[in-house]
Amino acid sequence: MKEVSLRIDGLTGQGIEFATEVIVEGCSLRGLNVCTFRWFPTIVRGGYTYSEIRISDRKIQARSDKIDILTILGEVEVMDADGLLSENSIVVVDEENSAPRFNCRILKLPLKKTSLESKTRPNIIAVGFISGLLGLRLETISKILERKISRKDLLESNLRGVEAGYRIFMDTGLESYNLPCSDSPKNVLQGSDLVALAALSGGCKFYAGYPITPSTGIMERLVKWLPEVGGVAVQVEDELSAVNMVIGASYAGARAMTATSGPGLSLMVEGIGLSSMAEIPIVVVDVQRAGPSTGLPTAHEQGDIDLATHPSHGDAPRIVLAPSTIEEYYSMTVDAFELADRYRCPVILLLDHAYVMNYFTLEGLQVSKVPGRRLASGSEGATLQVYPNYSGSIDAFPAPPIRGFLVVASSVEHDVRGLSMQDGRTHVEMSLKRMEKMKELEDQPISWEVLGDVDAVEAVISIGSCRCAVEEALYKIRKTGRKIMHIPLKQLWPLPKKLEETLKDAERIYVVEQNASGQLMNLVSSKLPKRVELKSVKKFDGMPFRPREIHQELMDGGIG
Amino acid sequence: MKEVSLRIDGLTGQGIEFATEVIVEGCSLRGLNVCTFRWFPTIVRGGYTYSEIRISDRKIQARSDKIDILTILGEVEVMDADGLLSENSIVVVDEENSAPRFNCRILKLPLKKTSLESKTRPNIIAVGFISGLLGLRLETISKILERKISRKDLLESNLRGVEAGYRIFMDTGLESYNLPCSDSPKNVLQGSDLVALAALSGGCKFYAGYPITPSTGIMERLVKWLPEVGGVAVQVEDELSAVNMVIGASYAGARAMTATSGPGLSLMVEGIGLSSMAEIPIVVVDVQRAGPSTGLPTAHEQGDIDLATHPSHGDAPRIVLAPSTIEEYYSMTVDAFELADRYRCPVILLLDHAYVMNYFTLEGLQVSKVPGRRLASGSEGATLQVYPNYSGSIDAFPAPPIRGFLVVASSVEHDVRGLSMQDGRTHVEMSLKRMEKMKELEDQPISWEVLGDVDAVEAVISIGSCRCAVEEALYKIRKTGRKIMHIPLKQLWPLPKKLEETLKDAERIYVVEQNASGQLMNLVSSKLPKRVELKSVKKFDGMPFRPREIHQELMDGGIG
Amino acid sequence: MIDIFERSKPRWCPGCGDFSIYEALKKAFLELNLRPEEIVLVCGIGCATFIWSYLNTNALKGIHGRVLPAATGVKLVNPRLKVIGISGDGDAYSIGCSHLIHTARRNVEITYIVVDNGVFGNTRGQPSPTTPIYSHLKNYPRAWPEKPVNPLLLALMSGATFVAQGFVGDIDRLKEYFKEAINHKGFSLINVLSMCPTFNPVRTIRELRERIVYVEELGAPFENLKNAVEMILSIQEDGKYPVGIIYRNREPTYNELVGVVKGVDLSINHDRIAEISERELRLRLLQKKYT
Amino acid sequence: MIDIFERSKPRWCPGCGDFSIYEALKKAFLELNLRPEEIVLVCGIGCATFIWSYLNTNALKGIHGRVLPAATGVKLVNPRLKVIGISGDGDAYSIGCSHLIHTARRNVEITYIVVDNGVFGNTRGQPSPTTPIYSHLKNYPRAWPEKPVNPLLLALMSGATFVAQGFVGDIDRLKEYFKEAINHKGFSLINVLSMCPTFNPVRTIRELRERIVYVEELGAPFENLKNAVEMILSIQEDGKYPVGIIYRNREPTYNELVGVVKGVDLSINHDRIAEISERELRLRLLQKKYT
Ligand SMILES: Cc1ncc(C[n+]2csc(CCOP(=O)(O)OP(=O)(O)O)c2C)c(N)n1
Ligand SMILES: Cc1ncc(C[n+]2csc(CCOP(=O)(O)OP(=O)(O)O)c2C)c(N)n1
Ligand code: SF4
Ligand code: SF4
Ligand SMILES: [Mg+2]
Ligand SMILES: [Mg+2]
Repeated sequence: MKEVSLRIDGLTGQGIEFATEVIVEGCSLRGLNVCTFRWFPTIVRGGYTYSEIRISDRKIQARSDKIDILTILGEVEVMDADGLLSENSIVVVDEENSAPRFNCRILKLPLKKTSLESKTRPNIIAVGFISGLLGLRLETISKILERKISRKDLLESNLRGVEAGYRIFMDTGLESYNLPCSDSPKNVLQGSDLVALAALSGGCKFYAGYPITPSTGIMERLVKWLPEVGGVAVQVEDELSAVNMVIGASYAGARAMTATSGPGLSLMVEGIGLSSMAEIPIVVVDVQRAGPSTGLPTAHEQGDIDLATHPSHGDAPRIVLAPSTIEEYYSMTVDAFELADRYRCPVILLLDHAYVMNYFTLEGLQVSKVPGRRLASGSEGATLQVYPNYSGSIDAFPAPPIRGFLVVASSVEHDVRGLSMQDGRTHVEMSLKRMEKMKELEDQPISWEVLGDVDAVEAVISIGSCRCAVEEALYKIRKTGRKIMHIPLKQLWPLPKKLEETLKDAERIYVVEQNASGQLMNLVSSKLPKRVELKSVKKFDGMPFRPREIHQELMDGGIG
Repeated sequence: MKEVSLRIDGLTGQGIEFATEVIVEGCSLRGLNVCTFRWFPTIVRGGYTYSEIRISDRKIQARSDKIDILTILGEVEVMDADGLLSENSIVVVDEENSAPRFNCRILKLPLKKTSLESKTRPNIIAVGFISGLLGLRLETISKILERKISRKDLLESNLRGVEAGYRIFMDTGLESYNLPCSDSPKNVLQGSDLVALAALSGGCKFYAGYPITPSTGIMERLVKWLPEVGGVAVQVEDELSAVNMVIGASYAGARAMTATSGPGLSLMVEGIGLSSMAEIPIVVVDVQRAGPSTGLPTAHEQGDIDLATHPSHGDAPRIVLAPSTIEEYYSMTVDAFELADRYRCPVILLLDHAYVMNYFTLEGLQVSKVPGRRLASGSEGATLQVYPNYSGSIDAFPAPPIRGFLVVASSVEHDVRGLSMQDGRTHVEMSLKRMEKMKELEDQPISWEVLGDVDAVEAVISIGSCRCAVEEALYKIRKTGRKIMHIPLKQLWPLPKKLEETLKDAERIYVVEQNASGQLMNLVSSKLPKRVELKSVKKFDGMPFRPREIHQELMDGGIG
Repeated sequence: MIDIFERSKPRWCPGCGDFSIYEALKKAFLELNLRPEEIVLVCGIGCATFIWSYLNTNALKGIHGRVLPAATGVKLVNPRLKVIGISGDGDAYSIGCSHLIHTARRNVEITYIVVDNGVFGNTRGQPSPTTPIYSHLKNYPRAWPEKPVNPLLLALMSGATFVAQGFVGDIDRLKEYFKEAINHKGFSLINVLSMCPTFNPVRTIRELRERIVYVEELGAPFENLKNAVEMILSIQEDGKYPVGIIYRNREPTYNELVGVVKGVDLSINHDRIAEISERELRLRLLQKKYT
Repeated sequence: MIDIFERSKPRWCPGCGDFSIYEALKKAFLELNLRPEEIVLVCGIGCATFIWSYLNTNALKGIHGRVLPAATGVKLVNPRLKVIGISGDGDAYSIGCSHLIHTARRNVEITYIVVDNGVFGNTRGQPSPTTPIYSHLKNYPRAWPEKPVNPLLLALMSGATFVAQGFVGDIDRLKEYFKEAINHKGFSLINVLSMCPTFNPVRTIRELRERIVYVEELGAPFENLKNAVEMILSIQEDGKYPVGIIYRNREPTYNELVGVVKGVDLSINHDRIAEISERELRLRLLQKKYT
């Protein structure tokens, strides 16, 4: 595998996001795979931020274990670089700023000065320099700028800046990285693109939401795209409104969804219970961020497992899914709409900040062609029920108006017609009926996978985006002959029966997750063999795992 | 044990609650123990309702396994009476109503006619009749009415009615039950009295809440009582407001509480996370009712275990307590305030509808004299921290104004001074610091009890009000020589380590709870020995367990 | 004639104002020649909202205070449905207050009927946002310390395009307001002065009757906001209640504003989606324009 | 002079209106001779609310939209504290809208400063409830379909006893409004017209300057609700913004109404509790009166 990793550090407002985009596009146009990670604060200008770009000839969806090129734009204290720089790394810093004391090649370059000369900003000069170092052609970068920037004067100064940066690179006499570029461009996108596209594919026609980082991108896309397929997306006053509006829309016949993050999920809890009780399918996307409460709103964490799997008072059946690759951000979002309609219940998609907000190369996406929601018609009136028993397939959905049939959906206990019933017997029957639906998924979970050595006595259980870092770590370990299986757990509720079966002979299990209290561990622990060595592998500093961090935990002798 | 059980069935609006109160008081004044259960619908008038009164010479806090006297006031179909009536039971029905087909002594009495004659309502005639049957003195009942009814004409007609009812009893020639009456009255009250009184004892000075059955009684009492101790209780616009107001009040120095039921708890989830993150102690009372969603709002269920134990996004430490006797409704509510202050976190009290809204005899209450909250003063300014590490005791609480010290409490990640910090390292440190607090309670749980045979290989785990029904069932079983231990689990979060230790040699465990999905079972199952026979004993028809229902489940051979 | 709109016999307390609303609404449906299938009642929680059990129409019985978001979802998806929201004063003005303001300014075509009995009836007698300050209610052991809300003015200030107040003592007029509101293109609030004889001793039908002022006689309905506001303020200054359609205006509805005049297209067009997917996947980044 | 109210250097975007509010508030505190310890800033979420990090006072940094309930809790318990609520327009009028209405009618003695920049700044540029209809904002890919809220009128209609509008282009007057509001016995709303140069191209300081009308010159502050409402409506009809203290009145505060004028007694009196316990335990049932 050939790869280069670069990072740009600085302050918010210095255009690091823009620089990232240009480089990512440049690499993509030249047929390279990328995967990025951005650390940023809540303040819009002047806070410490960095952007990491990993470039490779192979598919990559985890962070890199090294930094080859570190560009420091602002006067900042570089964080999260321990052990990532080697003597071969190049550190670029503006000649006017103080140079960091790293044990590697430090280049003090006239970024600011050059930017003033070309009437642009230092980030553009850096883009030119880095492009040269990466071996991207200047014309590729120029083409990108031309398509990205519409204001003429701005474009010109940017072009000048990039060229100047490129020239600085030439002047250093450094050699370009020898990356296997090609002329067949690759697709690159953010997780939010995939979730929004998958919503369209899954037949979603209605979106209501309230902005919250890191979910807002999904709303922004759907506000634009849904009208193109005859649907609609609205921004509403709060999350209480969002979830209830989505329920109203689904009742009226549309597949419907909302997206939020932890604080919003907390507010949606009552509505999720309504969806469960009234058996009105909805999809709730929760892009997790670091909590509790407001926490670190722009950081990565997997701390909503607890709430998402227990999201209501009372016995409220729900499905909770956590895709583990960028491809699954598409496929499992489509699944979510199918499952919601099949089981007439809320489906919560638990997503990761890092995957939703960063860039990934995507190839060979299988575009789904699910048929969407089938509506019940008047001719079915005689046999139609608002609350039928689960039939093993997706029933036609009763949305008003239906000739000769009234659709009565209700938050209070009801009979199969939806009519209010206050006796204990009906409550027992209907409670069992609602819960019964979950059994099928327990037996036949969605997207179940066991990676690696299925007969190993060592196993890793991971969640969400941890999967790819785990797989990179395991790749190395397996090469040494050690056998480990890996279950990226993607259906969190109901828990797949297969989990217990698959692990029944395991002797050592690592549970990999990104939160402080071990929520995944708590969730699965009753399904694990009793006398197993258990190790909780956790990271909760707001950043995704790097493969080597997991590697180290798996290599540590001490377990327990 | 001498006991009589009676029940009055009819429609809401027929004064069955009033009749219950009079009989309960009558019994109490005559030194008897009582325990009641009321089934009622959401509609205020005209819905089927019944009231059950169990009277005994011993302490009782569970429902009876029989009905000795059944009075039917309205034209209703009697529910939930299967197998409770015997040939010795007496069924009283108005002569104008159709008589039920029960295999017992049916008395058709002129309740309505007599009530018209005495210008009162049939419920009063019934009270007179029942009092006679119970052997309560007419003068006792009259005294009660005199103190309860202030309007003169109303009082007179009531007195006439009761007397007429008593006379009907005399005319039947039936013998009174021979109950061991005395002249030393007993205290009788509802769970909500105890929770409200305990709040005062626990030093609560602030209450904010939004009405919701079955929690409203707690608010009503505190609106009246808190001002008497210099505190205040307010009714606010919704539960979001309630929980945040309570947080504000606690920040300003007052021990503070709110009470709600499932739907309200769902809405408080975000605020509970704030309390956890900002380390501002609050007490949240959740009086459970049957869900999900609106469900059966006036019925008993224990379905909020899931949500209460996972009540926020992110890693938000919290304490969840579930008292199991009426006495513990007092003592553990006091505990809740102590624990909230000690660990600076939210404490959720999970209560039962049946205990909060019904009447119970209470004797020998140990009145708590906890010192209340100790406020930090300016002289401590130098060593004071808003977010100190947990010291093993209740620290002085920093409430503004403190001379020379600013109290900064925050929902975003912060350092020990409360100042905003966005780096991963601080987040890791502070997350660990917050979670660390829970360890002590894991090791030394509040109100831990193991009842019965501690070395038995059979065990029952129960929650809340199930305890008393379980104990009655076990009383019989133990007499046969079978050994069973019983753990009424009262600290649900953090789960006591003792649970696992105590049960490590158990071979058969029954988990007794009142919900459909087995939430308590899910919560504890990872702590149970692996190769144990597990039986989930559930009831979720909106009514509390009767001892015989549990007895039957424990006697059933088939388990698993 | 069989009453096609009666699902089951209503069961409120004797003398409850809810009966009149039930009657007026049934009559309005009949006179407008509506069919049960084309009506959706969106109900919150509270005594008044029990109407969903008694009226034979489609119903979405939701949770406390969230009538308007749910109703908005229904209307956006299928505007051919007549969407009628039903709340009590607690449901609408206490827990649901924010949604009233936001739904009004969106001008979603919903007929919002709020049964204002000045009390939380269903939870047995606590003060509501329309309970007068200093009132003593049955289950609140002290004098109520809050000034009441002003629903009509709040709705007007938020941009509601139809604001009326009804009175349960006058079913015929009430029915007319309902009809007008159902026919109105835009958001309509009808606050119905009602009473809860079981729990609200403060408000009786007699007292209400004495204090109402019919606004037709004062030139209402107005199209001019200022006139409407002034009238309401004047009548309220005298301790009276305006009754009638106070304000009415035609402005773009939310369905019009967000481009779903005929509702959402419920069929799925895979080619169209493939096009978007193609476009966005390939050109996602290049598309983003900076200016 | 050392600036006792500066905790750390403010870090908003260059040109952000929040700086002016920070300056005005600091000056108001200084001129009122307040000490940091006696002030509690209760903050929601959003750029404007970051002020808690920069101002050296007590602070309760809560969650999005819940400033007023939290502030009410603080004030009821300890009225000697000066309680200042800080929200953005999203925090106050979108998610927090209901609390504004209910807190206003309770007349809780809180100084509520809403920084109205017409956009959700902190989430990077979505429309807020004060964004004009049909606006095109940076991160909302279509024209905004909602009429804006009317914060001043909403507060007035809800019973607020002090309503003002400030403008970040005029720090001196802003400071005066803050001072008056802090000294006001009752609930005060100061909506501050501000701007977010980073995300809201629709509203610039130049445009604001052209459209403001100082209400002092029109006889404000009023004590009469009708006058205040009429004036606001007239100015708004002309597409202008009223600036100044519009309405002011002395009515009982919530602390007065619920009987905690001096706040809550934080000491615990076991004898008193024992008395209540004795009374309620023994006589609970007998006490209940039926009439
Ligand atoms: C989240 C939540 N909080 C509280 C309740 C309890 N509750 C049910 S109805 C109601 C208010 C009833 O008053 P109103 O809306 O005026 O209706 P009415 O019964 O007077 O017709 C309340 C507080 C609830 N169901 N859900
Ligand atoms: C429950 C919840 N929903 C959404 C958010 C995300 N959020 C943070 S600030 C904000 C709005 C910011 O706008 P405004 O209040 O106008 O403040 P500004 O940033 O413009 O000063 C939102 C939606 C959140 N923190 N919590
Ligand atoms: S309690 Fe009041 S509002 Fe409810 S049904 Fe009875 S009278 Fe009507
Ligand atoms: S984003 Fe806007 S509101 Fe936020 S700091 Fe920058 S200019 Fe101010
Ligand atoms: Mg009401
Ligand atoms: Mg704003």
